[in-house]
Amino acid sequence: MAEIKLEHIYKRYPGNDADSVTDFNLDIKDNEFIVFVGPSGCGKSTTLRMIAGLEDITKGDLKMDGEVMNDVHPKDRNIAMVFQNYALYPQMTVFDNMAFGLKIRKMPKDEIKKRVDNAADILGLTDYLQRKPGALSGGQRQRVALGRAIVRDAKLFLLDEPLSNLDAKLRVQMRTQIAQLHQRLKTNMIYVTHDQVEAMTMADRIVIMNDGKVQQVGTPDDLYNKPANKFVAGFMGSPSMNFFDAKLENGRVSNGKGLDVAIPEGRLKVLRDKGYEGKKLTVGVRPEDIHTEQVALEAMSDALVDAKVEVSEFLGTDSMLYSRTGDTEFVAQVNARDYHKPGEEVKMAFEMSKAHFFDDDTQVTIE
Amino acid sequence: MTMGWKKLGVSVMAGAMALTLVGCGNSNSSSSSNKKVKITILQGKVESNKQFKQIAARYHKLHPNVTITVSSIGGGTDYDPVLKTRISSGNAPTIFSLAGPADVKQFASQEADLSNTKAAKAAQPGTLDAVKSNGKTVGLPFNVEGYGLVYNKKIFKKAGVDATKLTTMAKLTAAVKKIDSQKSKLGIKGVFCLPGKETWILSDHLANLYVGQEFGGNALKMYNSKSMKFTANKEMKAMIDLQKNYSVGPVMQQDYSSQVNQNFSQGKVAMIQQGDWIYSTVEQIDKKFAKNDMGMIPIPVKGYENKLPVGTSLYWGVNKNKSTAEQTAAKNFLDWLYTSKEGKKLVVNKLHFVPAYKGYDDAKMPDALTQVVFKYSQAHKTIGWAFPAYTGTSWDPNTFQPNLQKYLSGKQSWNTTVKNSIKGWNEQQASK
Amino acid sequence: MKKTSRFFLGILGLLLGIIWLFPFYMILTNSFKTPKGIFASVLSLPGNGQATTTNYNNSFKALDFISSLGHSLLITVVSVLILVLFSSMAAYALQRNKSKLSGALLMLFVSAMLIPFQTVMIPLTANFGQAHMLNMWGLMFMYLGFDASLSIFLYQGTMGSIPIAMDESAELEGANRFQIFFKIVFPMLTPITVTVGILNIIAIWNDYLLPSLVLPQNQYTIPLQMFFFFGQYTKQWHLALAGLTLSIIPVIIFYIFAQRYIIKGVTDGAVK
Amino acid sequence: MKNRSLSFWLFLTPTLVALALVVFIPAIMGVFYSFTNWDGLGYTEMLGFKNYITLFHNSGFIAALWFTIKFVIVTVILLNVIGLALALLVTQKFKGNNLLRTVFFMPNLIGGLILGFIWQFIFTQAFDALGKAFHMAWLTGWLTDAKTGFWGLVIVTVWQMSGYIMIIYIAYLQNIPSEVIEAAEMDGASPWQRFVHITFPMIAPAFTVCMFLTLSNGFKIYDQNLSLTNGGPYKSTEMLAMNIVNTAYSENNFALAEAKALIFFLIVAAISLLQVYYNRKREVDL
Repeated sequence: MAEIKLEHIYKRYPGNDADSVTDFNLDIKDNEFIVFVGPSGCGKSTTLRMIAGLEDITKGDLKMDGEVMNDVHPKDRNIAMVFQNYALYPQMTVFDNMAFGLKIRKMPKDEIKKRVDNAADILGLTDYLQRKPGALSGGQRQRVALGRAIVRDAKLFLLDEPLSNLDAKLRVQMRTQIAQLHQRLKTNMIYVTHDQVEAMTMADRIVIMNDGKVQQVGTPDDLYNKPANKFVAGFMGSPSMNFFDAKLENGRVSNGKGLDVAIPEGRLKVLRDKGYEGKKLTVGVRPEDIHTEQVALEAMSDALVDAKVEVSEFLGTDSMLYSRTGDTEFVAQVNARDYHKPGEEVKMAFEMSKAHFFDDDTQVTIE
Repeated sequence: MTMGWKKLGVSVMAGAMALTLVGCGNSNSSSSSNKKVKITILQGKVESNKQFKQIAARYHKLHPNVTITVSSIGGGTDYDPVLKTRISSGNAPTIFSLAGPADVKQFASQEADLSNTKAAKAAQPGTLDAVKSNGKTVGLPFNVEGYGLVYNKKIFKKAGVDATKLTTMAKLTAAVKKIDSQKSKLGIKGVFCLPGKETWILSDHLANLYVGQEFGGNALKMYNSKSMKFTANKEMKAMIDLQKNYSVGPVMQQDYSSQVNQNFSQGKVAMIQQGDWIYSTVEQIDKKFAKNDMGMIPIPVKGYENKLPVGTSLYWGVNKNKSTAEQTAAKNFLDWLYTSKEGKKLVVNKLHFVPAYKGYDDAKMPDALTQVVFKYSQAHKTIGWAFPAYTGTSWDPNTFQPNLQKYLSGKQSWNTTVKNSIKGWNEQQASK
Repeated sequence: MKKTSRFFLGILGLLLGIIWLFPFYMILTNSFKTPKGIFASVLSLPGNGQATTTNYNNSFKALDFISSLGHSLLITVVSVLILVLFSSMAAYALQRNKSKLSGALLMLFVSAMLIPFQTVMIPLTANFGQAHMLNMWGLMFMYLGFDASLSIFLYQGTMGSIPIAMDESAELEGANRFQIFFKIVFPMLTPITVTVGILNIIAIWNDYLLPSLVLPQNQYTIPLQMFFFFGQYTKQWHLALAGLTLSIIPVIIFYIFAQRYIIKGVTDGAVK
Repeated sequence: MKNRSLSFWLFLTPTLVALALVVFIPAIMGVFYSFTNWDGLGYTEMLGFKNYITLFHNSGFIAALWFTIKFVIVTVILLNVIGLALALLVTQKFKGNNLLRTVFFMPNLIGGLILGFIWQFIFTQAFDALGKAFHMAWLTGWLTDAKTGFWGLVIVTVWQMSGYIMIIYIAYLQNIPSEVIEAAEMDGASPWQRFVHITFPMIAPAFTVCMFLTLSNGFKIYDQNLSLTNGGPYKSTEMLAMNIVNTAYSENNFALAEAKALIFFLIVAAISLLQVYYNRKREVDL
């Protein structure tokens, strides 16, 4: 329905001497579900609020369908927003909450009713229309907030951590519901969250931010498998990637304290070509790429590590082994059948063909 | 300069009013072209306001062209601020009241010359002394009032004391002791009730007898004096001590209402130092007692035996900044009130005023206390009121009254009290 | 809470309540006594042939009660409506705009509260008199000037608890500033509005000095009429106490009615 | 809301205009008059700082200032302690708590002047009667000296205003989420600890407001002073506002009164604003 472009957007609050958002660039295609993810304070909400028009853009252009929107009043941007704490109007009924924006726009009464009823139907709120927000459960309030956005028929939906106040089960439910909603409405959505699982499961594309800067933009698959830097690699995935400070020597990486593994030929060549022989770098290994079953130990005999299990979590199909080698702690996600008790000394195989390597200074992925 | 500020204020305000409120202005109608005249009265005797309103209505009936609006602000200090704000805001009344020389000076720019009014010519000798300004008369007395020792005839009779014979301090003291010795028999709590809280009982009324002597009881003379000697202070002390020692206690807790309403009217004390104005209060509490059992005798002062302090507490002033028609109407009204046949009747029977004017010889005052005042006043057995000379000055509230109260509550010797009072007066007069 | 501690709290409250009510007991009982009865014993109940209800009759007439009640009501209601409206708007502007200017303006309002009334009364009445505004309309405007500061101060303190997301949400939905304020924010301020309303109603209902300077006699309020009972020498307590009782009744009724709004905040369910 | 926006000013204009016309312009005129010999109607000369020099030698003014400061210290403490205690009491759950709110607030329904008259009765009649009945000498002779006059004023003020302070505290107490208190209860905090560590810090803004109100009202009090003691005996209970009014109306020295008022204003403003500044800062820290 709309194409949105953010070109070199900067935000600096008056009185601050650093930018809160630096050089933000993004093209949003029609009907795309974009998720902004990153730790709190990384600038994702600020960017969202600039798109909404709630914050001034310090520098750069925001374009919608080719038109610069920087100075357009929020109400004229045709944007709907769902707030983290919902911002429901406590003195109005659910119906009035949803109808408010339409009444303001002087829409005919029967049209308002049609839209609200429709939205209530979609969200399963029909029975609650005459209640006030105080009499609703958390999930219901959340849906009212969504409903308020739906009735507006806006070009762009902004959702600012809409699920953060819900319990885990509800959150999963609502996640699907929002995804379905997106399918159904075919509207652009920008969704802000600090939860990488939400980002991975919902997004067409993820924008991952840190310290006011975009770290990487890409599909969930890109971000997981081809992280642009150590931050992205560490942020995406749960449990997160294990990092080891090590040195590349003689086709092996070692840190002299427990870790000493060989690198497959192809990966080694890249590293050598980039001149990392004999240098320090950071090795990243995802927990699911560490194995303990006999087959793997035999297959990857040149990448074995002696580890001591400190905590062991049984998760049904998998086990998480919180382990230590030398003075480095790491997590291994292994088959539940390979259960190990805390305190056990275990040999573990690192699947180095799936390892990630990062420059020690720039933290950028070496590839 | 003042005008500049005011204009600024007014113009800003006018704009703002238009913005925020629907103004409902009342324009000052000048009625010189028309025969109809509207005059306004702002007077300081709250308790008589109802009566003045009725009189104004009656006057309008007789003179349909003249409409009089009467309003009142009372309670001592409240009157002056209201009058001042009315004047400075251009809503000044046509007729206002003046409380003495200090007010005469304060409102000099408003006061019309009333020397040629019939009322001024009919005024009793001496009653206009306090309201002369550059030889002109600028005020007309409301009435005259008198004070002394108001006593309970029943108690005196029961105690075997003849009040009319108490003409000297010695006789009074003896009588007080006699009454005091029969307290329980008479059912009283004390001989006197001295209200130490009401500063004016001592500083204005009582002190008048001892301080006023020096100035012949003439307020204006005292107002213009450079110094004061307070030669009769020992006699004043004796009188205070007598009242205090035989008063229901604690004296510093007693005020007007405990003195009049609570103690005297209920027969709990034999006598109090008060004036004819208490009649209506007593009447409200006990009609029969007020009618039959109240009497008043002069406070015995050496050299002024059997003389009652009689004077005026309020005067009428006419605003000279109003149109001639209004001023004339105002003067005519006052003349009518005090010199016409009907007016005189109203003064005596409706207002219960002891007249300050000649021509009331055959009047019969309606109550026991005003009868006493009228009698002394007609017989010219009076002492003048000098205290209006200082009631409007800072010496009274800041020096004289606090010093007397300090003496009364035992915090200070009489000598110091006298010394401070004289010093304060002389300083004030010097800086005038 | 345990039953016993609840019981003791009740007892404590009862005792305090009695202390607090004692003066009212005096007003009420003495208003039914003759003048003689009042001074015979102020503490006792009306009796001994000194009980009467004529005070109410007389006071009602002397106060010109119906008309002065009308003036009191009109002045109080209109003034308070103006005050609540404009001061909540001003507080909103100041609270939602955190700038140096707002801080300075707030200080200005606050410092106005510190200026003693007596120092401005003469220039004030002079100015208004020249603008022909010494009447009840001028008085209402003056109340806005005198009492807005406290109201703004009170509003400002609680407005912070209304999430700014409320404003933003409404703004995105297309509401302008006035719609945001009147449809969203103001309704959420009800508890403090009731508080502000009550405080101002009481102050204005009982005010004596300012109306005495401003109102012409045909617009007199109850307290002004009542002061005819307080002459320089004679205080007509029997009438004053009856009049006082009559004049307190409307305010008590209002207060009891309004109280439940203070008790229950309506912000429940706004967020989370 | 941005301060350059039109709506910001539209929201503020009505009150700003009223404030300017009703308070500030007259106040500025008053300040100007304090340099003249204004008598309430007009003036004839400029006196420069003469009035200000006079007032510092004016023993009545200095005495009234000290009396007022003592009064303010005592009443600010008592009003806040009692007002908050009452608020805490009536926000507990027990029978009749709503009725009690009304009762505690009722003194505000009577104007200050009449209130003073009524309390005069109580101090002189009821106290006396009780004192004699129970042989407690300290209950007799109230309002006859500076000490009982002072405490009389304090009692009347506390009796009247603590209900007012109470409802402000209540308004803020209602805003505390009950979970927070419950959390503290779970943590094992005693009622007193809950109050000191949780409730009180959370109603800090109310404390700022109430401190300010009690301070500024304490300094400005006039009606009760007039009707209860009228400054007596021997001017020992004359407070600042009354001193200023008397200077103006009974001494007819309006210019000096305006000078006193300006000094008075500066003192009160300095103390009150410092208080607000300090408390607001503390609120942020919490």
